[in-house]
Amino acid sequence: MNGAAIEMRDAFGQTLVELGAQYPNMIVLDADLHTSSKATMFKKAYPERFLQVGIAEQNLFGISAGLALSGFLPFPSTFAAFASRRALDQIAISICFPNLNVKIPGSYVGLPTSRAGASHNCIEDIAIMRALPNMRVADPADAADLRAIMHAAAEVRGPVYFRIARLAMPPIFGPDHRFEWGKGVLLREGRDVTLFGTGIMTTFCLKAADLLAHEGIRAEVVHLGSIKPIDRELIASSAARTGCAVTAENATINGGFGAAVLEVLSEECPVPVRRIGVRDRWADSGGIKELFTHHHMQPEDIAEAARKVISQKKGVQV
Amino acid sequence: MNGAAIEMRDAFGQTLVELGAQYPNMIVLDADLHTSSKATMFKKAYPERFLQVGIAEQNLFGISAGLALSGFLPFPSTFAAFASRRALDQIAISICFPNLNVKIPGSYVGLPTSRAGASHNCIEDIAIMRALPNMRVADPADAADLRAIMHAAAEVRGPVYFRIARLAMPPIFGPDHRFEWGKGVLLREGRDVTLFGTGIMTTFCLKAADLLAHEGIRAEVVHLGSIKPIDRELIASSAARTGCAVTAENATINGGFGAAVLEVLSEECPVPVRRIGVRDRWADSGGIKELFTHHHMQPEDIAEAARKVISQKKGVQV
Amino acid sequence: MQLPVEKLTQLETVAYQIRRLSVEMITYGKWGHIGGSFSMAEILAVLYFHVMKVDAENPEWEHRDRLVLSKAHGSPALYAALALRGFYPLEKVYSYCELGGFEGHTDMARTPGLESSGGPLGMGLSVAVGMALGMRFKDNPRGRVFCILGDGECNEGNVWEAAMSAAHYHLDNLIAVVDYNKVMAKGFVWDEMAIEPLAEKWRAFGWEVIEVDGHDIPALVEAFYRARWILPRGKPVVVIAHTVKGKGVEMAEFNYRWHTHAPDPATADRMLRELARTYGFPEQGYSKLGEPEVKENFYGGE
Amino acid sequence: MQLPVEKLTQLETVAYQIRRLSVEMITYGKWGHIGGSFSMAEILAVLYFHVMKVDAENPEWEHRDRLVLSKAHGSPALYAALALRGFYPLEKVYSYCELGGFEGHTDMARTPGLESSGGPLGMGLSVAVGMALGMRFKDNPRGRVFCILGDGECNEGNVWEAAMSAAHYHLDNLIAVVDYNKVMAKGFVWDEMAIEPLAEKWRAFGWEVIEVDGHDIPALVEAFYRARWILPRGKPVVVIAHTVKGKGVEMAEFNYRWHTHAPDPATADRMLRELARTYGFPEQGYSKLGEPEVKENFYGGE
Ligand SMILES: Cc1ncc(C[n+]2csc(CCOP(=O)(O)OP(=O)(O)O)c2C)c(N)n1
Ligand SMILES: Cc1ncc(C[n+]2csc(CCOP(=O)(O)OP(=O)(O)O)c2C)c(N)n1
Ligand SMILES: [Mg+2]
Ligand SMILES: [Mg+2]
Repeated sequence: MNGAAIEMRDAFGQTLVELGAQYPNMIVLDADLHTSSKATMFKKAYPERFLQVGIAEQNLFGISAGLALSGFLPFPSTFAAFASRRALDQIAISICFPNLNVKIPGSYVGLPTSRAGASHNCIEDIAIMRALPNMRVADPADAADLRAIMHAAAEVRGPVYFRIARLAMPPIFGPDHRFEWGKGVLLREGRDVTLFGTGIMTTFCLKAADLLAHEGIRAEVVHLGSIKPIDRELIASSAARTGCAVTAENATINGGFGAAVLEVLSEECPVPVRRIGVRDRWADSGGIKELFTHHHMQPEDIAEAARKVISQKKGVQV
Repeated sequence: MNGAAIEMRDAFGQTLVELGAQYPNMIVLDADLHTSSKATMFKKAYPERFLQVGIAEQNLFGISAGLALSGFLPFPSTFAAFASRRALDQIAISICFPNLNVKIPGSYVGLPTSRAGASHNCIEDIAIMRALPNMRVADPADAADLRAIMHAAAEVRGPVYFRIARLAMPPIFGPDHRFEWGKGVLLREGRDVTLFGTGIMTTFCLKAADLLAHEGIRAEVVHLGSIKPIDRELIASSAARTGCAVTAENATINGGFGAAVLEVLSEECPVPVRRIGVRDRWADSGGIKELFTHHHMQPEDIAEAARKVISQKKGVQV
Repeated sequence: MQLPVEKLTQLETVAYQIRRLSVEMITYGKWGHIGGSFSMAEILAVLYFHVMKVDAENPEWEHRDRLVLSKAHGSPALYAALALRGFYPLEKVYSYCELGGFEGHTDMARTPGLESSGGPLGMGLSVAVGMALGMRFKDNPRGRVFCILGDGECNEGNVWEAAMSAAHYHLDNLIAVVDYNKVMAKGFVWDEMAIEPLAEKWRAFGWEVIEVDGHDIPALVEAFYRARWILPRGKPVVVIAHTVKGKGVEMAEFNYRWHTHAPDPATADRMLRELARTYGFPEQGYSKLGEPEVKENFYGGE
Repeated sequence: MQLPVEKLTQLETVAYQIRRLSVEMITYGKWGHIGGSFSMAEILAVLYFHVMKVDAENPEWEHRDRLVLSKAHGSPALYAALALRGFYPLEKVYSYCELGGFEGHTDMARTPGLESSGGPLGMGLSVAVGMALGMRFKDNPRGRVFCILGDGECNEGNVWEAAMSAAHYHLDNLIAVVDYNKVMAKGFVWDEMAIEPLAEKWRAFGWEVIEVDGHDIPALVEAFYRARWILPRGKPVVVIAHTVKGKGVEMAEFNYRWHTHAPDPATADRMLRELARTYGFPEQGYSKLGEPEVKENFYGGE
């Protein structure tokens, strides 16, 4: 699909409002960041169901647990870095352990976080959240995907963590797009290599597939918005067809989405794989494009990784 | 080697004392758990270099950062659950980001934590710590290994996280055992499958290899005490020889040690792998043996996983 | 406010039984925290048998009061209180620390009547704030949320985040109780990380403060009456209950060595007999004495 | 205590230049926090040019005083102060927010004179406690550790853990400064999460408290003199500096919309001219006005 890029944060705010109408027990909590995250939209629509907790993330998630235990549907909203690092014990034990119905948006993920620098470019959240039993994890490719994920989050019982990049993304999915937990989407068929993308990197994968097409390489592109649970069948069947793969995530390549794909492939269909993502280093301040180039996360880098795994499956020295 | 099992906690306490003599700038900090962790031994030997911070783990690691910035060598000691979950932002940004010289023992890891239950059986720490840039991560197999890791931790500049199981382990290594960052140890040669173990699970791998030997399966056993950095060469060369592998860790199988091995194999030598560890569920109270059985982490389970990957590499339906 | 004799006797008996059952559970379960269970025996007795509106037949009753045990390692005392209050048969408590049984810390999925799950200290007051806000959202003016904290636990910053917010939200339906037993896991609070002036801290964080002898049942009844009906004037209330860690068994009193430690059956037997003598009940020993040890004995405790 | 006129003039000039450079950096870097940089301009001027013993030639000098900027988003003001103090050439500050340049928050690996790295709020006071303990361990009685906190930042529990411990350790070589500018990221502190009575909170946590007008240079000098030389009697000292967020440019004052927002060059130019008028310096606009935009413009801020 083609169309104007949509700010993920706007889609987040709008969908919060949409859900607010549908779920009268929904409460959005904020830790002094609502105009950045765009939770402001919910605040404006439902001021009586918006709760400001100040700069106190541990309390943010503890209060959410208490509200969930009282029958509410809390969306405690803060930056991904502070959800996953500052309040992890609260998320793990007050929320995940008793399997409470709390939906956790993580804003400002990965590289595009304005110029805030290492402490705010959250790259560890996928690895961290995936390690928590009961937690579901999702990373949307575009605005429609984010909207669908948020609806699916509200529908399912139990804790959910989903990511919101601070970036405008071109639409991949149409307005009637639906999201299913544990289901990926085959976006483009190919036979030479599979590019598994999550979050905003799926768009980068599509671009990489275009680049590869120029060289006659037919790349299959699979979007896995649902990182946990993950689509084992699709991952295995696609890799079985193409014989090699590249994963791409807007996060560290240690233990995150790439690892989730490897965990499936190693059991179902071991093939050569390269992971694109932040290579175990702190992210810097800088321009968005600059950062993606600096961290080797551009479509060109995905294409290059694809070439490598293809030659590897052919037994050619790389 | 054969010999009486040694409490890992005792080895921890003794080595703290040993290091205290060697490093006059070493300070052990505690958050109200020293007789459990056995940091008590250091407290007794060097009361003036022991700092009690009370039940305040965020402060524990923040203070450690400040001490490291003042030229000290802090060992902030608490349970693994509270290091990795309660104070993660402090560890990540106050310590890892500026690459400070702080050595973090995580006590009470995985299943054997007395009967404290889910909140204390820390299964996420490997995945979490591995996701932090600059952090080194190690999980010792026995007392000699723990001692060697602690010496290596003190020798290297920068943050280190190492695990201490609440268990007495039979000795694998001799007293002159040395630990090198990024180096694994080939404990037993075999040709049919590699069992990659870390921490106390290496002993379980050795037992599994014995079980398999009865069936004529020659299992190679590799101990990877250094999880980050990890021994890429040894992992790749062993898997290339045996053609399939099992990983075993006293932690969740999501994103942890198993994933670290997969990350190497997927690039160097993709082979069928199964991971043994806690299968994405909260651990319970219960007896140690009971828990290992309940969570399918006994030598028998490792052996069974080995049989599966062996038949998989042979193309037999599993 | 005069407490009828029968009521006082009942509450004394419950407190005694909470201590007894705690010893039984911890011994049979081979793990647990005697000191912090004993110190809040009267607090739990008064709450569950006099103050709190709960319905054991209908644990999910919408208009019930709620209790969050933030110091979740005190679970044996709470499991005992819930059993005595009729949430489940008494025998159930012996599943404590068994695989699939009642958790060492608290797991609400396992134990009827539990309002939260826990283990890490410092987190419960936030959960209680959420519940108190929930009551407000649901227009329930009678309901109260209680939250029991340890004194050492007050070292945790999360406690003060929650405290600050409870005052900010004017949650006068929230009553925190500090089990001020002067001892934490490895020593006295004033040695490890002093919390004094504790009442001043809570006041400066916007709370009404009541100080009380946490083993004096009529005083506790009075304190909770004030906390529930007199003081709620736009501020949350904290009851600082001065207690004795390990209260009831001399060797455990104010002794951090009994913070976490499972007695062997013989020691448990002696403890239980001492408890009976102390509280004036017929002497009775450890009920499982002589029973074969069913559970793998790992370590003594900690 | 009378401040010599030349000294006062110098400190006023430095405070003015800190504001100027902050605007330059944030505009050129296309990101940053004007409000919280302006509010602590005088505080940093007084600390770096009058109070703190530091040696720009030898940033690692063992006996230096240290400053931890816990509200690390105020980095522009600190980068300016360090530049003015001679830790690096002035031009270096224009690498602010550039790839490989000075970090948006603080990265000590990038900026000489920085004593800590940060970004997440609430963590700096613990680091400062560690440094103050370090000075004690090293028998350095003259050294002081300063730590600047935001008022909204005082919502964070970690601040109170650190505060409790500083009193427990009797760290009278530690001086915290709260930049009490009444505004946090998205509104007034009293609306979002009230911290009053703030002085009472610090007192209840065992600190000596000084309250001061944080834009009054002689008053700040006096406050820090007392904090350094008179009050250290076994307690840490907090200077609660009442300030105005965005102080110096009218549209930014007490206005959370300028908490984080990069002005466009024309707005920056107007701001700088207003600053010059306000503080009585020769009018001077944005130095990069008309320069081609070298940096990718992503969003305005936040
Ligand atoms: C966050 C956290 N840190 C450490 C522990 C380990 N721990 C369990 S109980 C305890 C001491 C608690 O002391 P106190 O709050 O005074 O409770 P008491 O048993 O005296 O009632 C500690 C440190 C924990 N459970 N959670
Ligand atoms: C732990 C954490 N939560 C949230 C943020 C995002 N944030 C940056 S500045 C700010 C407001 C700070 O307000 P205050 O402490 O009053 O500082 P001021 O700018 O007013 O000096 C927030 C919420 C952060 N940096 N760290
Ligand atoms: Mg106590
Ligand atoms: Mg402010």
